[in-house]
Amino acid sequence: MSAPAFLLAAVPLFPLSLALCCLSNWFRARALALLVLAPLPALAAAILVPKGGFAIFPPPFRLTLVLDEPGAILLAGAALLWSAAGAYAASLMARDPGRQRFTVWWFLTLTGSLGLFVVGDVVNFYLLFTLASLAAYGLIIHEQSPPAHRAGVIYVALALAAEALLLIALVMLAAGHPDANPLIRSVVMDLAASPMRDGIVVLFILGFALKMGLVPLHVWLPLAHPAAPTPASAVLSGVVVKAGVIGLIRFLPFEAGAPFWGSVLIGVGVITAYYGVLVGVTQKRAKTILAYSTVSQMGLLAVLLGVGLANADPEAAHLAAYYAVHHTLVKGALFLGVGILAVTGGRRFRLVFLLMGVLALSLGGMPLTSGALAKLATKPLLGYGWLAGAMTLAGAGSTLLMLHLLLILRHYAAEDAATSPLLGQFMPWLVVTAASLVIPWSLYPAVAGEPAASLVTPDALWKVGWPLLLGAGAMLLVQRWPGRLGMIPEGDIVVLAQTGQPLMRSLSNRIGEIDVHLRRWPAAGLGLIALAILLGGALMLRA
Amino acid sequence: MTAALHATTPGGFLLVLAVILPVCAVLAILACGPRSAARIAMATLAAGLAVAVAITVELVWSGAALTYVVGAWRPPLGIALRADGLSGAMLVMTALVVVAVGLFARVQYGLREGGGSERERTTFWQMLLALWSALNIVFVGEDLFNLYVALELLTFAAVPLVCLDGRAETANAALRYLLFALIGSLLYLLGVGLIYGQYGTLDLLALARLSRPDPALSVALALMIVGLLAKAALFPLHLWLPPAHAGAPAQASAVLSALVIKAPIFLILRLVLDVAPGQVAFLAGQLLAVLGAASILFCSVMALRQARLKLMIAYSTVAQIGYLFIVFPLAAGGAGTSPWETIAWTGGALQLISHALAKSAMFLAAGIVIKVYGHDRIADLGGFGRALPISATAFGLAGLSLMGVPPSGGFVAKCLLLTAAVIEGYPWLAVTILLGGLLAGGYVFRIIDKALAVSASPLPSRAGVPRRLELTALALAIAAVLLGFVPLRPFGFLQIGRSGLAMAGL
Amino acid sequence: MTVALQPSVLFGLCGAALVGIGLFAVVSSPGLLRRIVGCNILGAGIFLVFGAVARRGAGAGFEADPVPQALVITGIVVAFSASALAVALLKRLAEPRSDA
Amino acid sequence: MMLLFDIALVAGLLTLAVHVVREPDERSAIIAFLAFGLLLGLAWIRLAAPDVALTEIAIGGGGTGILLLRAEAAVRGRGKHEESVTRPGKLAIAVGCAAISAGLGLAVLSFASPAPTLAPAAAEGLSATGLGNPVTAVLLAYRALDTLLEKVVVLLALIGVWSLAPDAAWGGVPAVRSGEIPQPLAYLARILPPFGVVIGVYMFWVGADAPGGTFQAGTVLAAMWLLVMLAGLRSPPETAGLPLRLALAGGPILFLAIAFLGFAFADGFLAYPKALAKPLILAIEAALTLSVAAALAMLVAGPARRAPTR
Repeated sequence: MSAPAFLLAAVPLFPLSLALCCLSNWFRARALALLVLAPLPALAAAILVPKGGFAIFPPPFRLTLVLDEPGAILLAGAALLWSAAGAYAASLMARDPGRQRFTVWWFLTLTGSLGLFVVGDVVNFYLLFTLASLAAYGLIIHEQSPPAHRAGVIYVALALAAEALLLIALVMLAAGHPDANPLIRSVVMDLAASPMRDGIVVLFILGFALKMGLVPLHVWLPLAHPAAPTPASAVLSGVVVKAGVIGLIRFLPFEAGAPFWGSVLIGVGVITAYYGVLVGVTQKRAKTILAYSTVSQMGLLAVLLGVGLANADPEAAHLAAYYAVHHTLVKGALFLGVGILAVTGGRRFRLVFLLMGVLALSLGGMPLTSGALAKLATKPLLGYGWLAGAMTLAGAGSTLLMLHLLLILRHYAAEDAATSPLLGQFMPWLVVTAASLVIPWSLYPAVAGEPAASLVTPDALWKVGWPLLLGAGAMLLVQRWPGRLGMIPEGDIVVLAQTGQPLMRSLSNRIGEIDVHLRRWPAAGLGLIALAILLGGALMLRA
Repeated sequence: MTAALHATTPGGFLLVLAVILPVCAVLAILACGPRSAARIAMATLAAGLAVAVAITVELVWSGAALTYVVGAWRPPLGIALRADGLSGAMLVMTALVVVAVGLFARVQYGLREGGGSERERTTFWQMLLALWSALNIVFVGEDLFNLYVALELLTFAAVPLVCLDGRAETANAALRYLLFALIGSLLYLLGVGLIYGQYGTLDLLALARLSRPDPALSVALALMIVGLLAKAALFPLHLWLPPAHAGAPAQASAVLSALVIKAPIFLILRLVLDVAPGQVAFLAGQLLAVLGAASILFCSVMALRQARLKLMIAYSTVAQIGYLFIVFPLAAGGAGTSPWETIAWTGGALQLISHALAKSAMFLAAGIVIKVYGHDRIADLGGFGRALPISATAFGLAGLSLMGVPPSGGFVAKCLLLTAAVIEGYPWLAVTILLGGLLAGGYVFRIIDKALAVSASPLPSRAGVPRRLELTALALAIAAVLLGFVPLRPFGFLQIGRSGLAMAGL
Repeated sequence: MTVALQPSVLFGLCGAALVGIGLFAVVSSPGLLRRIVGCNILGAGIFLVFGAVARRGAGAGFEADPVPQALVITGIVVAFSASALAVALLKRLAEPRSDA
Repeated sequence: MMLLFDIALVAGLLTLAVHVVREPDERSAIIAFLAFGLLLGLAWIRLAAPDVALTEIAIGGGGTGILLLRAEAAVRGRGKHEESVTRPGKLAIAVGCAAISAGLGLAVLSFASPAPTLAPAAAEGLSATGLGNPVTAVLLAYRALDTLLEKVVVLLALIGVWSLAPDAAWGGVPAVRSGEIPQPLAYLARILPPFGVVIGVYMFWVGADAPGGTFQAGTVLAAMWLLVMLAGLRSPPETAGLPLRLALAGGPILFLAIAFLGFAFADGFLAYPKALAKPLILAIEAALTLSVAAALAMLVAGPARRAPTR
């Protein structure tokens, strides 16, 4: 096996083997310290493996790994955040009684989430997707509070629904294929000619939208992400939601295009982008606001992918990956930062707060930050029509939401001015923050096709600058309405769904009653007789 | 004409051993008394497992079915035993589950406290072995009346297992089970009589050639299939299963749920695919699929509603066997393909095997939980994952297979069935499979959530539960997961010995 | 008409009717003992059908086909064992035993 | 003439069956069922099946009759009455059962003609077994596997019945005699057994060539033993006792041993060497007769009630 193939294989297999090693009590007791190492092979693979590198494992594993441009971009960002968050967690949870369990769930989620970016065959994509989805449940309920369990249950219900949608889509996609476990690329190539094309595409969009948290399938996200411990929130919101993004990138027919479904995706994306902001500004908890911001940002990503799908433009996948890596790092840094702020007092608080301000506004597209880069890079894709305007406005909305976040965070300072974060937590945060600023710059020329110098032209600065001002202005208006806070419960329309509960319960009770009746002896006997007559009659008539 | 159908093959005597060895052990225990019961049983378990493996090896080696003509009296006058690929798979699966449950029982009965009375122990060993014999006959029998005797043997072995603990409540469940199963086997017997009256033979291979869609066969098949459904407890004939399987001790529930109900299903499969002529098979398949789908949906909801762990697992059994019935229309094959070349056939067989492994693991794990907690009220089991990590893991892994989450045998099975539903154009079955998976996810996660939760009360002590006990459950669950590495295509082993039948059926 | 009145046909039909009566008894009786009796009537009907089949198969110097007759003998013994087990369970249920 | 008799027989059978179902008193219903069993025996004679007739009268009627009567006495007043059926429900069940009967009748009338039969094949094989009764040949040669397994079924039912004993009594003595013994019963118990045993042995002996055989003989012996136990002349044996266990297991074990010897000395499992076929079959039958007698009697006797002596 060649070195690149070996490195690729290590992406999922290294963390998986760490998880397996946790079967040993001795290892499990010490595994927390290894959280930081687990994603490093992925980072190395993203940097060192040439694009197009692949590895194929023979049966019974039938695993194919491929690294392409979008995959590499996403993998690099994700691995970095996982590693940093792992270091943070190692420091934060050193004394947590449940740390051993946490470690195992962490390794498993990590395996699935990073593996998804490189896996090339259908079956293992589904396997890793499932692993990432279900193992994340362990992270969400880690704190064992009733809200955490409620969030966990809702999360699992919707994750399973996503699995089901995805499974049927994959089965429909691969049904006509001679190979039982075909490569994703080849089945997607055949998709255009499939008679079930529309059905497959809509199932994929639904399944991955659930994972990304597009409205109205987002309800689990603002519940689940804040429920987890801070480092877990960071990776859930930063990386794990990208499973949906990579799914759409992998499985939608960007080369053949699908104008109708592209516009559907755009529509859903725009709605989601605004919806996340609107509900986000009514929230009181910083982590929940960040979660809503994730919802909104995923909407923007959906728009990018929708445009690519509508215009049959495979380039959109690269841009979406670029945008996604910006979001991964910034959102991760923000979540970690919330944890840092809570244990920082005095002068240091102001410093950290300042950095947090930069990160937050980066999401809104502040000039010279990764957010601005991402927005500039994607601008040509969006063109100059209503959509570009809508996206710019959404940027303003993000700014608004982030300013709201900063206003909330103001009060997070530790009471004791002398408190300062542990180095083990502070350094990872700093690394992610720095990376969120540096990595997008270094990738920009390759992705956008123009030199980084073009970013500092006044024109470019203005392009990204004015929505920021608009957002700030909006914040001034919104602030005059303090009653908004807490107006909408976390998870918003999940409350509506819960009103359906009595109906479900009565349906379930009805089934219970029917069962009691069916299990009475005469009823079952009559059923037996009726079945015999039915079957016998049918067979006789046919014979 | 029919004389050439069966001829003893080399290695055919293995079938006799598979069928007779456990019976010998039952008689030996009866003759030698309770003291040596466990020892005789253990030796038989080892020998039986070896025989099952030898049969499989012989099947793979020769690539053809194994046949034994008992007493050299050829059918139709005599009785033949025959093992094809599917039978071989069933034999090995049965041997694995029986051996694992046997080891579990050995540890459990060896405990100083709660080891059970001598009555319970001896009866368990005898019934377990008799049940094994009966199952093996069902899997290799070729004669319809011989199969009837096997079914009765199975029932008589299963009923005392249900009321092993001697409580009035379980005796009631056992009586209900016995009477309903009795109706089922009598209806089956009636069908056997009609078939003999019409064709003058009871040999399945011969019938595959002779059967024509005439009234006698239609009535016979209807009676036999419905009778077997009653024994398989498919919805809406599941009245006896939940109390019987939930009331029995864990080691008994494990074999009852994992193996016993599979025997009638296996026979239905043989009747529909081998005996019924095309048109009749199609029609019967449709009806069975409707019942199967109803079973999946209805009983999954019921499982979700249960407040007690074992009842939940029992209802899940009724739901899971539903999948075996939706195989019929999916495996119908088409022009030029016989049923056993379809992926649905492989999927059905995998579902049968993986459910057996997963369900036995679940019941054993539940048994350990009950042993430690003294009850199985789900609401009060908070944090049992911390008290019994291995059992909880076994339960979780088995649950993943039931839900159809990869990598597991259940996933491959459901994936194959789903693919078949898509290809064959049965969207309602595809939706059923998906909904069934979701509901299974619901009832399994309800337990997993409990296992991972923190309990309000202090964790009970696990003293008296040796690790070996938990490891047997885990081994079964892991086996169910490992089945997930079977290739996603029609599996060659399952076609061994079937091609000749294809010719016969045409 | 003469066909219909041969013993094989007559007892075959009688068996069919007994199956119906037995099934009715098993399914509709509230009493457990009566259900066991019903099973026996059902069984008797089935055995008569076998008997009719055997009678039809007269040949080779035998008045009836011996194979179904042998099957019935086996069947009767199995049915008796089933009744015995069911009766034992029934008695167990009627017993006021106070074990947990 | 025979036709009229047949029709009357069928009418009697059906009337009795309906009576058994409709009779509100359980005891009367069971006695009607006993009569039904006897009539059924006649029907079997009419179907040219004397072997079955003997079995039916002995086991189907007699054995089941004692069993049910004892059960009725034991549960009288305490019998569990479970779910009752509403009138429309009953009607639906009746209609369904009638439909099943009708379908069955149709199937019976539609049987292939000429009737398929294995009689010639069975006749052909008789010479190899040295037997004269084809039914015995079917039971002990052609389909010996069924017979072997069916013995195990009986034993298994017995083990199942025994398992219902309380933990402390398991392995002990069943309670056969109940309360006061009526004078006639005690008298019969003294007079009948010698005759019964002779009849039993005779039935077993002729079974090879004429109607009769292990089950019939075993049942007669079992009935005699039960009679003796019922009358209190002999107490039932301990269920865990060695003699009983050996008697029970002996028949099947001998059967199995001879079956396995077939691997070495004949054409395989359950095959007999041609020269020794008849003696071997007779030996098996003898051992089985004892086993069947013991098993049937103990099945009626029920689970142990008194703790075993250790």
